[in-house]
Amino acid sequence: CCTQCPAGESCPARAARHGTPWHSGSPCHPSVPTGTFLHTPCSSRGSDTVCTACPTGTFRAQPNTFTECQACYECDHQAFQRVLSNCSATSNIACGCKSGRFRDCLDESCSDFSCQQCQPCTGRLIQRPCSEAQDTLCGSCKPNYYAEGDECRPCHASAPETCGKECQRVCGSGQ
Amino acid sequence: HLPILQWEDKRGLAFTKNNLSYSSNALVIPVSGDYYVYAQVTFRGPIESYSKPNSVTEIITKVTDSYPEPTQLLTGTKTLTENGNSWFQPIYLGAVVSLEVGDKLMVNVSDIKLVDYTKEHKTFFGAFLL
Amino acid sequence: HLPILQWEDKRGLAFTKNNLSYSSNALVIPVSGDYYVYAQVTFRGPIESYSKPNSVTEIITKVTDSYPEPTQLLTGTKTLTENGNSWFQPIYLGAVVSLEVGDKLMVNVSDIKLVDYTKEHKTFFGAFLL
Amino acid sequence: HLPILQWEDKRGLAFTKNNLSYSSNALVIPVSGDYYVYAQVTFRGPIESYSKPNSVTEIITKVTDSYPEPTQLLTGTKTLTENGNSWFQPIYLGAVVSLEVGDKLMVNVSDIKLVDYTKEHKTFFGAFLL
Repeated sequence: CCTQCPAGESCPARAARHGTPWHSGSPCHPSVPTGTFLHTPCSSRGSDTVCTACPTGTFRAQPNTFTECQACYECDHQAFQRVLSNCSATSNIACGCKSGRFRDCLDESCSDFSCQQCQPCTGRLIQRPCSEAQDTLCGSCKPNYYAEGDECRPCHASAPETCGKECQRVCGSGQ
Repeated sequence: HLPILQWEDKRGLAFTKNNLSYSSNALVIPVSGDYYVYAQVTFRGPIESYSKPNSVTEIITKVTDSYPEPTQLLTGTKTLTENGNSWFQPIYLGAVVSLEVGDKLMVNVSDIKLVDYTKEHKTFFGAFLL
Repeated sequence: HLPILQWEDKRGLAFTKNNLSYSSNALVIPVSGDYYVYAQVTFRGPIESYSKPNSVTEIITKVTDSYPEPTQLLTGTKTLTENGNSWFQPIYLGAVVSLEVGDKLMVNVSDIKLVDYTKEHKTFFGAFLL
Repeated sequence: HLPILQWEDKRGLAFTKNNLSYSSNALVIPVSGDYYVYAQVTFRGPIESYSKPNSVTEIITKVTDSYPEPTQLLTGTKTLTENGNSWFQPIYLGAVVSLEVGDKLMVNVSDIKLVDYTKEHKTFFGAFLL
């Protein structure tokens, strides 16, 4: 633990608290808790470690001995990203994709990703809806839709002269 | 002129020291001499409601009080061949330039909306006296 | 985490001096201060039984004994548009960072199999104290 | 050998000092030591009566009187995917190398006709003693 020093202030290292000698002889470990950075390390002469809360826009997710906090990332709003959870003093921002888009990772770590548009599955059944992590999985043609090439077309839009075998099979010979 | 990038100069990895200061989008030179000046800009796309540009450009410029026009010190221009889906293009520049006290260094880009500003380790700018 | 590159530190053009040492894939910082850190990785393909990736990434990271997570210092990410035949993509990174004695510097890459390690002048890594 | 670029060493942004001199297309090292050597070449096309190359290459080489063969210090090679219309491709290289007094540094390129020499801030070459 450490003595809190408000951001922006310079807090001189103070003698150990409660007047009791600071574990005389034992080395001091100037680590500071999550969400803070090391303002002044403790000293073996008994002064306390002084830590300062991470200023807005920075964080420290672990206990540390750093003299500054890490700058928060930002979500790429112009590239269709949205904030999943804001940056706090103890955790970086988390970004996802705006609705109708899914995360297309650039590599395994997925620290960089683009937000691609979900497939609409026009005329098809949706086998698995689009989610943050993956695209829609389209199934077979919906009822009253027939397959033509890699498209699914509505029966009502077909004309007798163009209604091929598959169209007639699905939409009935009356088309 | 091309738009000028703004920079974080205190938080995270950013710092200024030895009187090299940052003000109104520029690094201000505290003492005359030869400096190694560098900058990387990561461009990325596509972005909302925007057609893909043919190229991206990064320019490190110098502005001197005694001269009305900025001087282009270093330029990186890259044509883009990515076809529609998402793309990333970093441009790094660095060289030694002779600067006078009070000179201001800035980074201009062809299009500010294409700059990936989301992570400090992808787009950065700095200088040091030799 | 992304794979870490290993480096030759004695033969050919490689050298370490002024107590900057290389051990277990990292440059170890001997004295606190500001360092210009740089690295170039040349990626290349296609390679056997391997589909072409969409992009390649190089990251210079810092590891500190007292902190469990590496800090990303510099990152270069480039999408690839080469279509199937042989391709080369160099990524150069360099900047000034503040380091403490004992800090370790490493280079991570998106895919180690795509790194052209055949020539020392195509893929290299270094740092010097300002 | 690949063609060697020629450089302007006096006018505009160009300068040599601290006895680092430029003669017959090379920077001549005045005192032994470690130097940060860097160069950027901007390649561009298409150019008249010329089919587009598959790639462009920039190499910083060292020539030593005592050794007949040039040594390749730094190399940047990039395949081109631009399809016919106008393209730009900058390649930046920079690293620390150990040099001896009298060593000569040059920049070789895969094809001199593709080099954009029109602006000093797009193609440049330099070195400084650490």
